[in-house]
Amino acid sequence: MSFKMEEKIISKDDLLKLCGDVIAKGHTLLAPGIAEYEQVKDVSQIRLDSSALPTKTSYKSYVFPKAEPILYYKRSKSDVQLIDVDVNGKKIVVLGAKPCDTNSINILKHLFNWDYEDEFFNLRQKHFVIIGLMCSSFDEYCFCTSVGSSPVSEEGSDLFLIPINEDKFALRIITEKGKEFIEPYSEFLKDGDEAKSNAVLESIKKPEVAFDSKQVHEWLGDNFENPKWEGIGNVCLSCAQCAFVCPVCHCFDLVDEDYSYSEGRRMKNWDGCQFGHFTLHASGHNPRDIQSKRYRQRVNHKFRYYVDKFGEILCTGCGRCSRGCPVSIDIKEIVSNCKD
Amino acid sequence: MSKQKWEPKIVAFVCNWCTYAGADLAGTSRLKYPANTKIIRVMCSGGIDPVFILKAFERGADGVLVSGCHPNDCHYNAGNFHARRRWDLFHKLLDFVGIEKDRLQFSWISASEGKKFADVITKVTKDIIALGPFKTYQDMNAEFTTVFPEFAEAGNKEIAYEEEMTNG
Amino acid sequence: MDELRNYARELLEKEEVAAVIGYQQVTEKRTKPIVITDPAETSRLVFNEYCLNNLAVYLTKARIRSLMRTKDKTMKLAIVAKPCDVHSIVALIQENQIHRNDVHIISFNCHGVVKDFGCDFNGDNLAAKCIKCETHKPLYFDKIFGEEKQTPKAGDASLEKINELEKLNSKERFEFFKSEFDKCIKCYACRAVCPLCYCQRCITDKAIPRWIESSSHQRGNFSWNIVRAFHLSGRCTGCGECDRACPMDIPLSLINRRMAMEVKDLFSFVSGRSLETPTLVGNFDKKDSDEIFM
Amino acid sequence: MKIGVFICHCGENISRTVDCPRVAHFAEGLPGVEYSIDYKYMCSDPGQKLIKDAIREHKLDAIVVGSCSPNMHERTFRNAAVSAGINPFLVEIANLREHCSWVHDDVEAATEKAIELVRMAIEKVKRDKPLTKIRVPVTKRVLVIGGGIAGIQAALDIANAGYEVVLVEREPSIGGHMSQLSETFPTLDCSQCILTPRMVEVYQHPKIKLLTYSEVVKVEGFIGNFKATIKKKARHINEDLCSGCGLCITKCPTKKKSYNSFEENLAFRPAVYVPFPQAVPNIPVIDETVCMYYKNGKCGMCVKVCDRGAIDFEQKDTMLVADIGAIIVATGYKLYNIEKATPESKYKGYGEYGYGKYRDVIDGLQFERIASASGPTAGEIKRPSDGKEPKKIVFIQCVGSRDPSKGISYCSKICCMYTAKQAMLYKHKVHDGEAYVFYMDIRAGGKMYDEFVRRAIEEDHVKYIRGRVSKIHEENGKYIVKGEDTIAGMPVEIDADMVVLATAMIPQDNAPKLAQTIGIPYDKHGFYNEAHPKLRPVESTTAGVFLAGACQSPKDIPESVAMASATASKAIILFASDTLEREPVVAKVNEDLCAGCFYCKKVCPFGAIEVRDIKDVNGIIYKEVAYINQGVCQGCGTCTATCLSKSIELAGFNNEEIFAEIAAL
Amino acid sequence: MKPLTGGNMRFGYYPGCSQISSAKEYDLSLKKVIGNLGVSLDELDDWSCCGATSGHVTNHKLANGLAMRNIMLADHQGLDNIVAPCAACYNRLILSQYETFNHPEIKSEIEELLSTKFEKDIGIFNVLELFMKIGLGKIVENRKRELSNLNVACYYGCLLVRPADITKFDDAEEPTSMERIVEATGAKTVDWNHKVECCGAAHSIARRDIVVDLSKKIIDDAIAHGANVMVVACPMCHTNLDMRQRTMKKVYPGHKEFPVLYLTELVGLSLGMNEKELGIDLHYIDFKYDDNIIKNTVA
Repeated sequence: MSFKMEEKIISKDDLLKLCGDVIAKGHTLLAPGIAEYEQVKDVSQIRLDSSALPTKTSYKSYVFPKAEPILYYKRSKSDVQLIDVDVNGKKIVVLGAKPCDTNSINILKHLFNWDYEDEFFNLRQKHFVIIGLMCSSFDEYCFCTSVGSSPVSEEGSDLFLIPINEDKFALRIITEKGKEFIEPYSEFLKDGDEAKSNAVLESIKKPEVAFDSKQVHEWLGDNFENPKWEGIGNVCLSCAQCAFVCPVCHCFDLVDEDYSYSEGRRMKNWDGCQFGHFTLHASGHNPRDIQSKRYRQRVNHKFRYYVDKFGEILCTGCGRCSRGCPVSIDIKEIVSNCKD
Repeated sequence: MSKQKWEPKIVAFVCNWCTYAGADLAGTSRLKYPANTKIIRVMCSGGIDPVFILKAFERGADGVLVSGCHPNDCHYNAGNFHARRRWDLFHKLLDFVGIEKDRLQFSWISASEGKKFADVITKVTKDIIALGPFKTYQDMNAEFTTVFPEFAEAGNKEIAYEEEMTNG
Repeated sequence: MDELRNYARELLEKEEVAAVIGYQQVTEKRTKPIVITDPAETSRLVFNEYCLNNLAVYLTKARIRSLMRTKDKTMKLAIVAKPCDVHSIVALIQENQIHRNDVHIISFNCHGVVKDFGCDFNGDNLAAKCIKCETHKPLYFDKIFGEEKQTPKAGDASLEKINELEKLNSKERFEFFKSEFDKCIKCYACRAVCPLCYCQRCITDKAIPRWIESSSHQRGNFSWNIVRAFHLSGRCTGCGECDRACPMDIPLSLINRRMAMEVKDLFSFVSGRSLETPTLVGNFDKKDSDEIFM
Repeated sequence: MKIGVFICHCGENISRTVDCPRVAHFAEGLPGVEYSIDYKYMCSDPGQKLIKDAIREHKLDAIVVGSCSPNMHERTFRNAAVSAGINPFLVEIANLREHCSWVHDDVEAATEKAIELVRMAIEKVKRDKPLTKIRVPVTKRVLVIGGGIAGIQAALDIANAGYEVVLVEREPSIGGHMSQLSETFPTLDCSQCILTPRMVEVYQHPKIKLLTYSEVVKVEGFIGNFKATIKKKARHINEDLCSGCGLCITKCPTKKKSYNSFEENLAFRPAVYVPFPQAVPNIPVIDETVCMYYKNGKCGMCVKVCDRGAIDFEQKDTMLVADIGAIIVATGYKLYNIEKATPESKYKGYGEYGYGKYRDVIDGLQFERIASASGPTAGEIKRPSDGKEPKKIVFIQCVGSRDPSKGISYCSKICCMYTAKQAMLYKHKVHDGEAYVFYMDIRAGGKMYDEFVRRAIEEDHVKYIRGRVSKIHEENGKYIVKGEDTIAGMPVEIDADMVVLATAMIPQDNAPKLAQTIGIPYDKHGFYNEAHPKLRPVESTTAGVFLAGACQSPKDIPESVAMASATASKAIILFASDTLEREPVVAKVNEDLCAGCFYCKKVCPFGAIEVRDIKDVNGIIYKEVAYINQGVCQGCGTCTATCLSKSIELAGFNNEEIFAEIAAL
Repeated sequence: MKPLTGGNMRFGYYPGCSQISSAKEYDLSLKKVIGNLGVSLDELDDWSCCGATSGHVTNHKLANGLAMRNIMLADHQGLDNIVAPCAACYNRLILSQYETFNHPEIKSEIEELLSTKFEKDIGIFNVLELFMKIGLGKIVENRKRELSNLNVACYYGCLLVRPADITKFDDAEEPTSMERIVEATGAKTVDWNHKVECCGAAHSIARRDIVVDLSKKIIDDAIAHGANVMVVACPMCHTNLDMRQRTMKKVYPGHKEFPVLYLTELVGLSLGMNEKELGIDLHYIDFKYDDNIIKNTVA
């Protein structure tokens, strides 16, 4: 993409006015709340706090819902009639997306357009506008810097906010989509000073790099049978919390759900690779029968297979999975140990 | 679909030995009761799983009746005693999560109580009519309405279609 | 702490137990579970106000159970358990998930734990289960450590919430639970952490017939949460792990607690308190209430 | 799967309110339905032929019949299906008559409902699995519990047919209540004279194993294959050595320490005793609770006098286990305790009658003993308090029975007759005495019964007063009986010397416990329930367990004997073949998914669920799962609903089938 | 009837018309004794007639309405129970409440009449139950003297324990609870025949002749069984058995005066109170506890 970044300044009040307008137009406006990205009904809800830790979940579900129907069917005496689901994309604006979330849709895009173009995903993705916000804090679970990102990464954002002072933001227009979105509001924008905001970005303290993703990639290739894997699953309880809060985990299950004796629909539901029956075959055999194999799969998928296939790490380093794990399993710690 | 007068849909889970036979007796006695209730026969009230009730609500039932042999009269000695404990708990649970108590009713009807069967069905039907359609539960079909209204519409279209079929 | 470590090491060294399930420190205000088979590792064992997890859940996990079986015999598992976790172990014993002789309970005089990792231990941060706790000394144990200490006082917010909900009408309660359950993403963390959800195949994973809609839409979420609560009625020991595990902050233990209150009221039964009392499920009393039956 | 749907008009019974052709037409359009038709009488020969032909012609896999209740013709249609080559369990009945046409008036609504009922049946039959009947072997031995007249009769009938009987009696002797009676109505035969020969016959019969002073403590298994555990209580007398000479009894110094229960506590008995002189077996029992030896280790008089060395103070209770094919329960009755109620008593007592407070207010069985030639007064009518002959005696009927306010609503059935008999016996013995009977109604249905009551009134001049007694109190040695004569409309007061209360028959105290041991249902009073009040009156609902005598409801002697013979023939019918066939509606565990919590085992009313160990390659148990004994399971499905992991399915009513029915609503 | 929770010793008090007129001494002694045992009675505010007049035979709705009005007051005043010392009041209140809660049509009728909703089941206690709830141990503990020279005939009358299915308290035909209370005072009780016989209360005014005959029989039976005093727990009974003895003397020459006390008075005596305090001096038949035989107990 050859779009040239533009640096602007917007006051906090104007930004909120802009948001009010987005809501008034009937678009969906998402902003980080306490646990999740919440739908903003009133601009007073908005807290643009760059020092907040990531929300418990990402906004993944707005582009890849936790459960969605993909077709309807109706059985009659001798055949089955299929009825398409009519998806009309609706504009969704994410305000204040964390840099560890902004790139998630770009990562997911590969998967949903690899052999079959997922019209549901693509349509929603097309209508997504992401306004990123620089991140100024981290905790022991954050490791964005280890997976090639950073708290100040603009990647994936259409627009990017950098707090200059109490009531002013530098607003960077990153993509064409971003420009298109912000154009009607040009009255709010003043020209900005790139150097000044760069200084802000540089002053931010960033998490230390915990591992070298290239080395991890390599080690994983050689160590599928490494005894280190054994016992890793001892304490894991096989829930899918880690996958479901992950901004880029994308496994899904197709389920036929009957309404009645003759009608129903086919659902696409989230699935998680740590579930005991995730890869259970119809024969009764399960190639990943024990937890350590499942955890190995999780790490390999994120740091090796996805990289091999699409050239990107399937992880944004947000640390949500570790933060929320009921038994405190830390993926950073495990991946850091993926070395001899 | 032309809007007809709403008729409640009621399911009765009954045991084979007492209530089913009681319903038979109501028939042989030519007692009259509303036609809204359909019976599903199981062997014993002890064999009715609470999930059956949830399923029935999911499938559009507006009310459910569970009925078995009187205590001490169970064909299997104790099935209904286990059922009683189970239903007491389940009823309390549904009450707490906000499902009106009369949506799910219980009775003991013996093989000789044809009259009671007819009376109970009449009462349950009356109660359910008073409560109206179980929209609170059925409306949950219209999921995703918040972000993706299109699904709700599509879903409801299908449900309307189903009703048309049912109405012959 | 040393007492605990030495005791655990001896158990392992003398081959009295196959493994010790306990807690290890992660950060100053966070611990995590550890399963120890090597006596040397016992030095990592801790016990403090940050030992939130109910480790009883591990007693039924296949991977842990496989540690018990050697070539020629079955060995015990040792477990570090808070007095409230002992309730779960009692319930598991009553449900035949482990025999009393197969578990070596190392317990503590407990004065409460924090509600979440990272908090300071005081009345404001006391875990909900500790507020209403009546068992500061374990009811069953094979070894006990620790001094009896006073539990900080705190208000019972969950009871207040229950009372508040009871005052609402059916419709309002339904709306409350519908919106809470709507948040559910069916990650089943609540099931995974629950010591009493030990089924090899949960009914929600059964496809023929489909007991519970696996989709995480309102209806599927509603039936999952109802069935979960019902299956735990009269069994739940109130450890509150489900609340803690839920990434969506659904107040799951609210229903569990309300049902436990109901069970106590109707049947004077509290789960996991005695190995001798017959379980609520699976037994009946001819004098059980007939109130709801016409 | 090809399904055939057959809608019966039942003449006009169904078609009057259900549009049968429309139902059939609707069914035809449903997924999976190959063939659908309506017909006037589906159960008739041509109707059945229509079904059979359609099965063959359209190669149907399963059928749904919309007709009357399955209780009427399920078997008919299953047989028709079988003869056309379909498994009988792939037949479903939609109940369009009893549950639809007969109970609704509106044709439109009834037709709609019929359509839904048929649709539900179609969805169920799609999931039905072919099942085969289960065959189990039969042990040809009967356990008779209770050695009263019913038990004796049943045992003799079965033994005479050539099968073995184990007869278990709780008391030291068989004979039951009948052996306590003086004379029997309406013939006034001497009870013992007709009973004792039968008791001896039992004792001597080679096919009968008699276990007295014994109790059934455990019953496992199922029809044809029960296993009964019987506790033989220690008599402290070696039965093989005892010759029944009775010397120990006459020499026993502890004569007045315990009441004689056979004499209804009107006399004492020694510490070593036989209940009555004609007891069978004639072997005494030592009552540990009063025997001096057990008090202080001294005495031992009986040991000294017994020249056969039969006294064995060290004897312990023993347990016997027997394989049994059928069980006859004949545990009889007891009399309602009419004393003032205590907080624990199940029924309200009759404080106003003063039983237990006034010694001359007695119950029916006590009067039998007083009137009996072998009783404590040697047949002379004397009152217990002072031994004087009562000149005025009042009998009160329905004490406890037919009185819902005291807890018993039923009629005790025999009291009208025995009161008439007792009044008559009194008049025969005390010629100048006056006998009054307070009654509510006279229920004397039976051969020569009413004539008998008339005789008491007309020939023996017993004064019958219709009304209830409100109060009895003592004044100067007389019992003032205050009542009402409802025919005269006047209060009555009688100063009687003695009052006899015709108290209700109620079940034995431990009747519910025994019912739980065997696994049979009982009513709120504790009487055992028959399988069907009209058509299966001597069978319990548990296959292979039969009921004889007053344990089922109050009965007189001829009825008990008739019932006993009926149970005997039921047992003999069972033994006519070597194996048994039973319905395959049984539960089965999926062992892979079973979590082994054994809630199913706790709820199973039949003890059909066992623990099965699953072992690893080293032979070490790593999992315990439930296993259901198909022979024992009766198919209630309580386990399936209790099972948390849903690892149990009930064949014929499995969860998938029920879900399909719900979905078809 | 709801059991009281442990420790809750708060009782509502419905005096009824007799307590403030013909049976003042009953009211007086009840309050004294209960207070002495450390229990308080909260008198219903604005209480009215219980309906035990001819009302309940002529107009069912009126009778129920009157009784339920008082029960409504108890509910509104936050009381869980009512003590009704008069057996007739007790009977009316407990019966009306039973009918109201067991017959929906009566319930809606009465609710409409009183414009209220009845949800709470109020416990209705007579004085016997009150003592039982307080616990006989309390009497024994606080006993100042042992009335061991008294042979007491306990007279229940017709309404105190009837109808048994509704009062669910003691045996209707052979009650013994009053005996247990009396024995707690150290007095002896006699076993006699007429403890639940009719005293003729319903005819107290109109047919004094019947009353005199019936009451005479009761007193004679008590004397015949060795009683030297009778104890009652109902103002109606007391009127007939105490006051009517004056007429009795005229009709049955040779009738000897026989003292009849309220149960509360007897308990009061054992708690060390004197006749005047308890209002015994207001009786027609004099009773004076003979101090010469008083044995001081442990105190």
